[in-house]
Amino acid sequence: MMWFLDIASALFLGIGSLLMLTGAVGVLRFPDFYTRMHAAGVTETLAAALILVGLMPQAASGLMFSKLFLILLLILLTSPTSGHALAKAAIHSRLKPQLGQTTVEPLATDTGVS
Amino acid sequence: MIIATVIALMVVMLLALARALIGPSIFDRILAVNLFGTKTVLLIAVLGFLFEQPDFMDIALVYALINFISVIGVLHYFEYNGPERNQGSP
Amino acid sequence: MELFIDMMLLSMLAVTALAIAYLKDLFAVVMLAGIYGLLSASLFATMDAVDVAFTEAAVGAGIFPLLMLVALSITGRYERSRRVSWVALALVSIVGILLIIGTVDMPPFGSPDAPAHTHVAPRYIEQSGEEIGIPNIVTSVLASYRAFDTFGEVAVVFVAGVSVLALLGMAPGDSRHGTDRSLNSMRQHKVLRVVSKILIPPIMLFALYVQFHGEYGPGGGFQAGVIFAAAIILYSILFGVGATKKAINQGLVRFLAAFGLLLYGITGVLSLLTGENYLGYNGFAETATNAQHIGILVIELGVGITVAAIMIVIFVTFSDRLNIQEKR
Amino acid sequence: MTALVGDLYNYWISMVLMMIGFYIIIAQGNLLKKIIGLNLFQTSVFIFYISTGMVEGGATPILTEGTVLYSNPLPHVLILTAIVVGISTTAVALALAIRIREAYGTVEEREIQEKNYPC
Repeated sequence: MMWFLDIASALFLGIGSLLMLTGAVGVLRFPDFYTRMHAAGVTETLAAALILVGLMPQAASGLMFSKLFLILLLILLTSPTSGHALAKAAIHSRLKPQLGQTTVEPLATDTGVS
Repeated sequence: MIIATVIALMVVMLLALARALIGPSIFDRILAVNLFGTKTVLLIAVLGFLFEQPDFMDIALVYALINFISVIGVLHYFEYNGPERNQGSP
Repeated sequence: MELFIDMMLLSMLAVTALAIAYLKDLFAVVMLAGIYGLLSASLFATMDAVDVAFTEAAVGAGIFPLLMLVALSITGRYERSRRVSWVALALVSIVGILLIIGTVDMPPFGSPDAPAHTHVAPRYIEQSGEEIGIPNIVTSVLASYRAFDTFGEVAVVFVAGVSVLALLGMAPGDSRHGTDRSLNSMRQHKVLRVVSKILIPPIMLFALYVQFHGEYGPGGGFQAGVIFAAAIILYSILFGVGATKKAINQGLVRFLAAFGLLLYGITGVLSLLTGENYLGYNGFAETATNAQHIGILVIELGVGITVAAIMIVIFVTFSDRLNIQEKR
Repeated sequence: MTALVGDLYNYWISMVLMMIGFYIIIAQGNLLKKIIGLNLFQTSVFIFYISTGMVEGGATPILTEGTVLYSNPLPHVLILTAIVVGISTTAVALALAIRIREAYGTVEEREIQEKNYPC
């Protein structure tokens, strides 16, 4: 039974890390705010949840496990909410999405420091 | 595997920091701060397992709460100033 | 591994600080200051200072950016264009190089036989388990060995709150009729309001856990006070300062700020009456450890009440000022 | 050389942070920016203190069975209170900046000095 938990834990941690990395690369490379929002919003909550679930089997005590579970609940609750509020605020302040481009710019980060 | 996760978290934090530094719009920065905050929560939780310190879970919990409050606060005061004052940068 | 994480976090801190110095958009600067707070808090955690990390997370990443944002909304968002001051840069470089040369004589980072670890600290580590009887050494030093010192710190926090009230409390005009624009701006965010309503009670509960668990794990009055205030600040962001004032009587909050400090001071006087030193708790119960428990519990409660009340007072005063500003 | 870097990196970065804060305080005109600079300076001192209190392989200063080596709790106590005192004094500084803005209409140091009227 223990080996099964170990493998499951490693699997969850690995998939979580991979998802998180893809999301972060998307946040850095995508051309405008809304696509970046998409990259972050899609991966963030799932990746965080996967990593926390991956940590759970390794918890030494019940207290540690329940605290991890609380963090998980909190992230499941707050992360989508703040993402939603952020996108809504961006639309309300009339931030324009970048439209009409079929190709992604090679390096959208070259806009320099504002 | 935990060490690999720590390294992945570090890389993600670097990428989020880069996005916070280059902007360009203020919302990109808020997004980056939010991302950074979540990753810090995870980093502290994972470090708690790496160093075998159960007390780190409390800190991670506080981070998760405070991160939410500060993102809400930033959004609030940003909208407070009204869209007309926030268009572009000088 | 530990060193690698340490160095990565420190490098990110340096980059963030440089960006803070460089950027002119103060909103972005405050956001970077939030990242700076998170980073320094994780750094404290990796250096085994869990209590400090706790405080820095709540203060550096939570309260400080919020206060800065209120102030920014009043004073304006952008800096004027400025030139690089070469004289200042030269001065700073010279001082920095001298300081870095000075660090070469420092004992290596983490060495167990550094002079800092040889004098007072071993006594606390070895004896506090028997003398005070609580596991968290930081709490026993804070609230028992050096309680008088902490009394001074709490008094400073109180005086700072009173100064803010003296500077901004006497509002020109009546703030009750101020246009509470915060209400309008947040009314659209239905999801946010619902989720925050769910979250506020658990945050307060967690603050109480931190308050009373401070003897056994990281936590204590300072951290709990800040977290409790953060919950109320969240409420006032979402539902407006007016609603906050209606829910929590500001006179009561001001009274509690003084009451916490008074509780601390009176505990000291009571310990004088039992024949001990000021803030020496040993006379409060039959066994020394029981007495210490009682003393520390009361002291921490006083600290928590004062810190929470002062943070709320500061935030509400600032927000009031902002509403008056809007009305003009 | 690498040993030296590993041994003293914490101290060096805290000095660098301190100098960045110092530069913001003396060279930049916006009062709010100065307050942020002051905070950077403050945090660098915190990092310096906690670095000196760190013990390699030591545990967090919470007594547990079977642990002998703990980090130095004394810097933790000093910095813990200093952080909360720091935020309170920052609030006083911000309140002063707000009053200056109300009296002079600006928080830029140069513009305040140009106006130069008693208030």
